[in-house]
Amino acid sequence: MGAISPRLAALTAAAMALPGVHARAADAPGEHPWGVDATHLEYSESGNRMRVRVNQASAVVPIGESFQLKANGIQDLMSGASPVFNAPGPGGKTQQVLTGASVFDNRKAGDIGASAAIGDNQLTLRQGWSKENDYKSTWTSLEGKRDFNRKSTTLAVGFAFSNDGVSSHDAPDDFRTRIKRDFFGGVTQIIDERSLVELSLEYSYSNGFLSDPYKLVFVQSAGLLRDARPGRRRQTAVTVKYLTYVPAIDSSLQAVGSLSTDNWGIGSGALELQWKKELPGEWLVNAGARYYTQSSADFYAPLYLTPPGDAHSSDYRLAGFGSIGWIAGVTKQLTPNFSVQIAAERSYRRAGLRSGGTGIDADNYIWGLYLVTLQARF
Amino acid sequence: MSVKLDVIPAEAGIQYLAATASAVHNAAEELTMVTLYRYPFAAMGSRCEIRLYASSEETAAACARAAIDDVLRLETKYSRYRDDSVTAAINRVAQAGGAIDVDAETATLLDYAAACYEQSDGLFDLTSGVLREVWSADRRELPDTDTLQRLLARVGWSKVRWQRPRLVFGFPGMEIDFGGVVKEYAADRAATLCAEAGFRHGLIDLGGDIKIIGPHPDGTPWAVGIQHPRIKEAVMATLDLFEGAIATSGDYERFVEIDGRRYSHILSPRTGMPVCGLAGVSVAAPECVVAGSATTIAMLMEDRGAQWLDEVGLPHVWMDQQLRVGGTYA
Amino acid sequence: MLQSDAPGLERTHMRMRRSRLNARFGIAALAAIGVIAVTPTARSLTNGDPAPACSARLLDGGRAVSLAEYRGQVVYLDFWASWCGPCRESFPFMNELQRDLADRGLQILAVSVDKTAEDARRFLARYPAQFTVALDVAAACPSAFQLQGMPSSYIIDKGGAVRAVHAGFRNRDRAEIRQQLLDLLGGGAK
Amino acid sequence: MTLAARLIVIAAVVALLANAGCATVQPWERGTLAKPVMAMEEPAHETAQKLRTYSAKEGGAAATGVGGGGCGCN
Repeated sequence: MGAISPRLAALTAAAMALPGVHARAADAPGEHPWGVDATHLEYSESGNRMRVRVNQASAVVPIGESFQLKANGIQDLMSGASPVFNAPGPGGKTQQVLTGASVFDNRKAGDIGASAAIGDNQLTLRQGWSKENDYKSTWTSLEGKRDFNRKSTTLAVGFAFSNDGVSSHDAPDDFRTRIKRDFFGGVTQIIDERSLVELSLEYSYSNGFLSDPYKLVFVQSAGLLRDARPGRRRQTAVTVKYLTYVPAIDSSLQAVGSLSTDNWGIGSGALELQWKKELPGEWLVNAGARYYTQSSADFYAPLYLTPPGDAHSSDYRLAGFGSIGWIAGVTKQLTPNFSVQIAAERSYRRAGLRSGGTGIDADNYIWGLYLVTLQARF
Repeated sequence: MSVKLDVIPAEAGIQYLAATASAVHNAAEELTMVTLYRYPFAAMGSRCEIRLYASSEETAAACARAAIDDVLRLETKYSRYRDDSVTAAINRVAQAGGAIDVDAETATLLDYAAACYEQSDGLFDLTSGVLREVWSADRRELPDTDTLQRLLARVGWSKVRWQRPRLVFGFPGMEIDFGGVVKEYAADRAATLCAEAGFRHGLIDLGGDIKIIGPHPDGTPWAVGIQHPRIKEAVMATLDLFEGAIATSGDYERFVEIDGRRYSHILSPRTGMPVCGLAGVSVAAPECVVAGSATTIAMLMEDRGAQWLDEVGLPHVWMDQQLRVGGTYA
Repeated sequence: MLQSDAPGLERTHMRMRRSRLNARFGIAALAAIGVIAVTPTARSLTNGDPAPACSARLLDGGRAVSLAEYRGQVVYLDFWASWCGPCRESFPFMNELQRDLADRGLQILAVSVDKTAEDARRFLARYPAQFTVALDVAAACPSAFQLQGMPSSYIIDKGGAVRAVHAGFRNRDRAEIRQQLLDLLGGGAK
Repeated sequence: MTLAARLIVIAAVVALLANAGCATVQPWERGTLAKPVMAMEEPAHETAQKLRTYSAKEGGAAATGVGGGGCGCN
């Protein structure tokens, strides 16, 4: 609309009074919308091992301009076999032994939280629970965020602690406890008109029963022993995320690299690269790849020829291995208030890609997941 | 600070949220594919059409039906030919002289017409319908001046007293016609009905007066062709419209031919004669009713039409009798 | 009125955690993050400053319009962009101001800093504007005004001085802005 | 110097580099950064579910925020 001349102002003002000449602008979600997210996810592993069907729903309700209440509910239905121990196989090749009967478990988890925005600061407190027949957990987290330099720098710090109880099918009421304390610091910085970088550090320590009641170890002369891991774990991790927009292809490229180390001797590294592009008609597509590698825990062995020390485990997740996988997703904004997202990831684990320690090809497998999320913002 | 809770409060919550998830999921399924639906119809003596992008035939048809009903309602309410219309009721009082109270919608239309009267130095006049008595379609020769003078005595918005909601005609023989406003007003209302029903992409076309509901789903504008005043199939200009409205007037729509000369159906309340200035003019504005009256006033301004359009400052394009084209879109 | 941000973390937050934190890790890590130097921001406009010169191109017709043209009128100068979220809420509010106060001499000038007119038009297709809209692709005006946030609006009195600055837009600002305009426009409350 | 301390030094250097390299980007120059493809925060459910899968299937920890809970997934 050009400059409003007196003539036009008079005509427009009179036209305004005519009933129904102007539609009220579509009330797209404002600054603090209330919203519901609903997700269905299917996870499965090759060799008809574990399958998980997940339903998650969350709601955010704003209170005034600076407070929000959040609620989250998750239900997992787990089924299928999972590895228990490794045993010597034909031709001297170690092979994996899985649980016989199909394990069935139903996990329910939920959390409620409140966040307050005061000026450039934001404080979020969350209290959560998780319950399945052989595992109980309650956790609490507090996170603070602050914007600096007219929102070009954001600093986040936070900590969480959880108290868990672990039992097993054969002694379902005998819960052995463990605690975990988690400290997090992160800074996001705008680098130039087209790129930002985020650096995060995390330190966590766990004490108590850290073993897995369903895992065993095979000892050549002594038969099967229970999985027994040290009662203390210290983990440190650093993650750097770099996101930049490339005008030539009208897309953004994202690289997320992380390193972690712990007192169990597991050193890990991950690198994820993603391409994201917005297509006309309010579509957003993304695709990428993820590489992961880790070394095995000091006390890990696929199986033991001689009686192991106090700490011993053959759990495939403490072995040395690497994995390479692809990521893909698409999001469509259906109306100003509704959007739907579909995401998938598939990861191929290979012992050969380990960054140290021991790992066996018997542990190689493929896991994959896809999810559909529906978002409503009003 | 850790809270031991055996009963999981989320249990009921999860069922509820899962239910909303599936309901919302189905709605999304339905909204994914958007197609263009077209609803042609006849109203106010011209070819009309409603175009709507919608995910399903039902939602589009429901909105088009509501919009068409509203256009037909206005056509009936302000028709010159029906004796049960508001125009007829007003004109019965105007014919005899006297006062009548009008409803709120008619009152705002009269306020709007009054504003147009002021902004056109008296040329946009609802009471100039009387001149039609002499300028009927089968006219073969020019009316003589004193017949025109007798008619002009019964024309003039200034001769009417308008104090909401009362309209007073000081002497008999006058006549009111909302023709210059109602069609564009109906286009605005129809677009609003669909926009407030959640439609983001589509347009309303009432005989060339177009009101945009929103651009195509991929964000590209509607290309609107303006008819060439002299060559039927040709286009004088094409405009890209994301929003707002465009209206067109010209001497080519309905005219009378007398000894080889073309006389437009637009009559000047000052001379009683058909206007002779611009051959065609189109104006764009946020509201169709403003665009429409701007084109009518530009025609009424005859050779000062182009200059008046510059004063108003709305985007426009015109062609004069020598087929020269001008305006911001030229 | 927005002050430039003080550097450094909330003191209380740090003390509560240090006691229980593994000292060697906590301090070093957060020091590493804390070292982000806070870049000093140029002094932003405050009440009474004369409004800097600013001109932009009208979205329709393309004529250049400058702030000086409106000397003698109360001006509500708003900087917006199609990519700015809160602008969606400020446009209906500016339409209200236009309807209620235009005939009392208020002049609204909404300057977009979009890189192309096309982006601005697409926004206007969804959020119609019944006030004057202009485009400043080179962003000369925003740098002259040293904007603190997006959107930012400036209330300029008849003498051309800035009387109020609003960085960002929240629904609760509406009453305050309307009152500031009424005070400058004078005459009875509308 | 233990591995943890060495990690922190790397982090400090990266933080310094990150800051030194950036020109101030004015609020009105953030059109590109406001594009949907430039959102640092990924969709909440996708992030939560992927992180849970990584922590259940991998021994390393990823420092991407304070997520509570966990599960006895085996």
